[in-house]
Amino acid sequence: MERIELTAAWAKGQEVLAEVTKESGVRASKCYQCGKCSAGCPVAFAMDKTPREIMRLVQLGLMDEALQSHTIWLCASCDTCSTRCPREVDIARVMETLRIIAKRKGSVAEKKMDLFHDLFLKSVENNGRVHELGLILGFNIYGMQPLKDAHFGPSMLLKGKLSPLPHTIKDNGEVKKIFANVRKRGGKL
Amino acid sequence: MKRVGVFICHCGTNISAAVDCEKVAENAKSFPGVAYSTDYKYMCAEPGQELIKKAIKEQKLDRIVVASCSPRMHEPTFRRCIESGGLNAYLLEMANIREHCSWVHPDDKERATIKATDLVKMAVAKVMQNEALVRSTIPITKRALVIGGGIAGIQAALDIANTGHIVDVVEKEPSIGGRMAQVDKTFPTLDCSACILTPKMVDVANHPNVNLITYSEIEKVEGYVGNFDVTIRKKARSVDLKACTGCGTCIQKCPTKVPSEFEMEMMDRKAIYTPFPQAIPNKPVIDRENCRYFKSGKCGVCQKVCPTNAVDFTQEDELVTERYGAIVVATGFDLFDESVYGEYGYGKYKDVITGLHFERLLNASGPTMGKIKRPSDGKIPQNVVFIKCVGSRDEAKGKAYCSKTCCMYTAKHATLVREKIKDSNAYVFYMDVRTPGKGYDEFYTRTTDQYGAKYIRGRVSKIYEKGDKLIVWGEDTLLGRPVEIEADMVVLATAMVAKADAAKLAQMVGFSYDQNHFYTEAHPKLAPVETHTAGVFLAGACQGPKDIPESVAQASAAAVKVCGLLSKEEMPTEPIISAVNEAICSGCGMCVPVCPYTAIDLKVIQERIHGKTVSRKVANVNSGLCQGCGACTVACRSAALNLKHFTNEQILAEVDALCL
Amino acid sequence: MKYAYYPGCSLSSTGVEYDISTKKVAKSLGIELWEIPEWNCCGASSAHLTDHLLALALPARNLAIAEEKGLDVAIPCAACYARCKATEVEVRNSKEMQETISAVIERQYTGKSQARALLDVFVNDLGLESINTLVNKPLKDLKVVSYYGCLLVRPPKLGFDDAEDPQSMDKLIEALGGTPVDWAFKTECCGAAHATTKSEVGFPMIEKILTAAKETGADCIATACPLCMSNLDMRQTQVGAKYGQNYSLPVFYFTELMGIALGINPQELGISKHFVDVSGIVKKLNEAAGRRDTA
Amino acid sequence: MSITEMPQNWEPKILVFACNWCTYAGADLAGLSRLQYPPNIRILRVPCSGRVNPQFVIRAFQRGIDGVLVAGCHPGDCHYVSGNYFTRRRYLLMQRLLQYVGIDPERFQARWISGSEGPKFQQVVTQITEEIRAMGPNRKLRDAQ
Ligand SMILES: Cc1cc2nc3c(=O)[nH]c(=O)nc-3n(C[C@H](O)[C@H](O)[C@H](O)COP(=O)(O)OP(=O)(O)OC[C@H]3O[C@@H](n4cnc5c(N)ncnc54)[C@H](O)[C@@H]3O)c2cc1C
Ligand SMILES: Cc1cc2nc3c(=O)[nH]c(=O)nc-3n(C[C@H](O)[C@H](O)[C@H](O)COP(=O)(O)OP(=O)(O)OC[C@H]3O[C@@H](n4cnc5c(N)ncnc54)[C@H](O)[C@@H]3O)c2cc1C
Ligand code: SF4
Ligand code: SF4
Ligand code: SF4
Ligand code: SF4
Ligand code: SF4
Ligand code: SF4
Ligand code: SF4
Ligand code: SF4
Repeated sequence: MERIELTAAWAKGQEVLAEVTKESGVRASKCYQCGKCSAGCPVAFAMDKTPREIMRLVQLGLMDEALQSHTIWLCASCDTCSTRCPREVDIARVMETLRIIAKRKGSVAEKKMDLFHDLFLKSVENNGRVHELGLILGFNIYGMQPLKDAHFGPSMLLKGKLSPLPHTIKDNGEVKKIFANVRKRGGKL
Repeated sequence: MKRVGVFICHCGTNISAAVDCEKVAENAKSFPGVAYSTDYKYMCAEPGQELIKKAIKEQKLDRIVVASCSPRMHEPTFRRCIESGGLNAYLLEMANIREHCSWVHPDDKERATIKATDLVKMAVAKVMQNEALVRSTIPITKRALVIGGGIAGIQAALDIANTGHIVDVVEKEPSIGGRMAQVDKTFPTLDCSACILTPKMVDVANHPNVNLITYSEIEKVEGYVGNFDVTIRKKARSVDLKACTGCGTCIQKCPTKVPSEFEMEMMDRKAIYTPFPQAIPNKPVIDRENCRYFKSGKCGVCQKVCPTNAVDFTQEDELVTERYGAIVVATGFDLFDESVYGEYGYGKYKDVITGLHFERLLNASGPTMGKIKRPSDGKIPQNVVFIKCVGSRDEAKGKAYCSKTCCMYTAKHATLVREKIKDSNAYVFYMDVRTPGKGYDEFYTRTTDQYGAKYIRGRVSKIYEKGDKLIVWGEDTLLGRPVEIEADMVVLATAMVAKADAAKLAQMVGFSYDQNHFYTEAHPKLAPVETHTAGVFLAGACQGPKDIPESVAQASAAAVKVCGLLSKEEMPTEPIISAVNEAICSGCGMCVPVCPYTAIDLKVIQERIHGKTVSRKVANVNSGLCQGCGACTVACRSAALNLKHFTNEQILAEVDALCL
Repeated sequence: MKYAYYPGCSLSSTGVEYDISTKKVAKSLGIELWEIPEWNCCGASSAHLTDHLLALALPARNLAIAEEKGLDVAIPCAACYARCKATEVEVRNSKEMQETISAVIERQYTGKSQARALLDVFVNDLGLESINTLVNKPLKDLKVVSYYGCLLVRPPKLGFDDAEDPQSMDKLIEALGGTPVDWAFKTECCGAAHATTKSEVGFPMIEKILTAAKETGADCIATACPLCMSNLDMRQTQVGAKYGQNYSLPVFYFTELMGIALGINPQELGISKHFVDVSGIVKKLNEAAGRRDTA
Repeated sequence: MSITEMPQNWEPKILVFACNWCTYAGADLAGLSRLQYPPNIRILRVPCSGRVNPQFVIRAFQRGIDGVLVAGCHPGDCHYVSGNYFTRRRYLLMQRLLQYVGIDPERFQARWISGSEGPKFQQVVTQITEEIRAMGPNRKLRDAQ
């Protein structure tokens, strides 16, 4: 295994670490590496690093490794970890912040997931609400898996669960403005 | 006319190398009040002291300034010196011209001399206002009180009694013994707890100097060091201790069963009971809340069968007041209420238990006769999981501190699982293994090396039942992988916490406790058994999590402190204390909460004003409690409080002397 | 009793029956729901992964509209509820955030109007006793495991129920005459966040929950979230096929069970829209009711 | 008075109220360790920093002292449990009061120096001496007399 040169890594990670600390409001040093978060995380089985290991990377300032991990994308935001952490570390919030920063830096390990969220928000911005059929179709087309979940389509339409037309709110100006205002304040949407 | 004598010391060359001592002595002659001033090579040496004594006599000096080393070094010396020269010891002031002057300014003799002159000037100004103070004495009641009859209380009582002093031990429960009585074997040697505790319990019970007052609680504490007046409530036992022979017939015949607290409710006891077989006193008590006679007036079987007529339903609580010279508090600990861990299902899953439950399962006279069996179905567990730091080191749900004993007792439990159950597995989830102590780490190492317990570094996140198994989810943080164990039983090493009524007792006796309600020692390193309240000492786990060796050591230390106090007939009191000028005290009470020793209260005085008697409130300083910090003097807006020897006037005189 | 009502996007598509049953049940319980006009998507699973401010602003608009009306907001969807609650708390606790958010949404929101989970409203505002007195078709002999999902009672500081072993839905089932069955997976996450994007990750999570529910011997699952519903109901056969299981475990919204117990015709509640057949259960309940009627 | 009128060879005079248990002992230790510092301070021994009445400080400034330092045990280490806690609270009040009467509040300082912190004692008094020296002599109240 490659040896990490810690002093250099620490210096290099400072800027991003400061961002994470500021935006998440979580001081990584609080974590005492007990692993209770990972032990209860329902998605840990699929992760490349356990949530505790993400906290460790952040503690040591190894930010590139944290930002490039699949873990931060696989996290389901279920809050199990934050609920049980004995040191009151809001790990779910750290995951969230790391995702936001990864996106900002363009180092996204799970491109497809990221695509989905973009489409989702586009749908919200355009229609005020999410158009599920449009979203799923769009996602599957952009995501190069046109037939995924297609078998649900017909029965969903029949059951009145999917509407072929988007639900929109009459005057979507307000929602569009919210997006615009967030962008004005530096939000990268 | 006040006549001050000033004595400047050279300390060989320690002072004179940097300070022109003759010049300082010369300068001092011009200070107001100075009648005599001189310098000498070694003031503290025999001839130096003689010089002072002679000058007192010949120059008719009535107060003295010695300018030399730090008063922290020689103030007692010179106080004794002027006392033997015929002056009151408190008519001395010292100017520190060595540590605070010559040694720190070796290269600037001119300014060091100016500074030394200033310091002497300040001391002279102060000593002009000094008053003779007398050390008074208070008599000491030669009887000690120990509150709590666990191992710490027992040890303290024995040590005090062995020096010939009388000790009363007040124990809340029907028997002494405390938690140690519930523990089966003790680390690090694995000797049987009862085998080492029972003899001590018997010794303390039979000691001619010890009075055991069991099933009793402290009701009120008044007074202070040397003379505490303590009111004790002796709860109605419903059994006459003198008449009862402890034959146990009543217990056998009593029809009422109640879950036994001692057995962690895994076994029943009767309504008339002794908590455990080796209880001391080994005589029963009636639990009135559950006894049929007290609930419905019917039954009375125990009374009928008692051959000595010892059962007495009419007994009432009795209040007795006794005076003690010193108090040892040894009230021990409780266990953390782990039911806050919903994710561990404590209380929901029968086979998730605490370490203390496990001790009872190990014990030959416990609910399973010493066979480790599951509480749910009595099966012998093959896979036992231990979880450490439950409630400890957990700010979110428990306590931030480490409970100190659980790493060791969990190692003990894991060892015993492997020893007692063939082909069993003991898994221990831990965050750290903390085993500082003689033989402790070796014990832990044996647990893994010799007994093959499997230690997994990580905290458990969830336990749930699946069929008759308990599924335990953890992370092996050393591997970085989530792990799962199918367990038959889970033992939680729950935190040691302060007794529920710890704060109440501390307030009653009058000493302080920390945010976790453990009692606060006077100094964490150098006064670990004293409290801030003179005459009150601490022993055992009431001061913080502790194992048996530490509790015993602390108990013996507290006993020495008590004996030191009781070995004297009377106690000198320091005269540097606060005093109230009742004439100008407005009775506002601002000073009362400021005093860290609760030495001030308000009293009512009668006065005759214009021929009429009026009563009003004024502050009153308890000279036994005041330690002379002076905080109250600053709180008083009327300047009615003043600290003797450091009066407002004295300090202002020093300030003026320096500035003008 | 009057509340603003925020159905959220799912309730107009995959979760229509939740919307239908909520409205019917509220009506028969005498609770007035004022649907927030022109409500917008709260951004649920995506906004908070993209921008924190956006994640707060989207729900804030709906809350602000309710606040103008002086109403608390009843929210059926657990995911929407979690986002709205987070917004409410953050705005209420910080003057600065309150100003920022109000500027972004160009409406005033102070955090006064509270986000309330629909379950919380029914159980704690209306009360179990009141509900119980209105039951005329008790869920006799129906063994139900309550599935709260991961978001409804977390984080613990904000929740209306115990975060590890919540009880409100269980107690509600009991009040409806049913038999709540205790289990350990009440709050285990079903992976709804990954349903569309990475369903292979979601499958084992769903499998765990369905298996645990099946093992308790329960007749059905009750849920309070349209995302959980999709995962447990719509994907049940798919997951079963993958793990060689035939769960046949009907999943209900708790509002549907309430509706049935209150005597509303099950068909009117939209239960035919489920993927896993529920007719067996409806039949069983009808028979029990019939027995009682004839007895 | 302007700086140009500053008396020649002026040296600041600084009064230090030192608690008997910590700072006084710290100063003793500085001496024992022969740690040098400017000879401008004069130590006045009090049992506890909590004994220092704001009146004393005002009086010193009135009489022309250039700086005052109150020093005691670290918070939590007070020999008398809580005395320095009062000192802490009074410190801020005092600074405000001084400002009110026209004295640079920086002339008044409070510090925690334990019995084992000889070097800290040296460092603190050196620093304060230099700071006060930079401020020049305190004339305000003395002139007003
Ligand atoms: C599961 C477990 C296993 C352990 N195993 C070991 C071991 O193997 N080796 C080891 O060294 N240590 C062990 N310990 C630690 C050991 O139990 C303690 O160190 C020891 O009991 C402390 O003694 P104590 O006298 O201070 O307190 P306690 O044993 O708690 O005794 C306090 C006594 O004071 C009484 N009391 C309380 N309040 C009042 C009141 N207000 N008025 C009058 N009386 C009062 C109580 O009733 C009790 O009798 C273990 C602890 C636990 C929890
Ligand atoms: C690096 C270090 C840092 C530490 N820091 C801390 C800390 O921060 N806090 C803390 O609580 N503890 C600390 N300790 C521990 C602390 O030093 C010890 O607890 C303490 O010194 C023990 O005191 P003692 O009197 O038992 O032994 P010692 O300090 O060793 O004193 C024993 C004395 O006996 C004398 N002696 C030895 N043999 C004989 C003989 N045959 N005849 C006559 N005299 C003899 C020795 O010369 C010595 O003076 C530290 C220890 C170390 C090594
Ligand atoms: S539970 Fe908390 S303290 Fe433990 S490893 Fe996870 S983040 Fe760190
Ligand atoms: S919030 Fe994310 S990291 Fe935390 S337990 Fe849930 S899935 Fe795992
Ligand atoms: S009195 Fe102090 S300064 Fe003088 S000789 Fe003795 S030790 Fe030295
Ligand atoms: S009360 Fe009577 S019967 Fe009971 S133990 Fe005592 S002597 Fe025996
Ligand atoms: S009177 Fe009470 S204690 Fe006595 S035998 Fe009856 S129930 Fe037991
Ligand atoms: S002693 Fe060990 S088990 Fe107990 S709290 Fe401390 S570290 Fe945890
Ligand atoms: S001097 Fe200190 S101890 Fe004495 S009464 Fe005043 S505040 Fe209390
Ligand atoms: S001594 Fe001072 S503070 Fe205390 S009651 Fe009297 S006037 Fe008030």
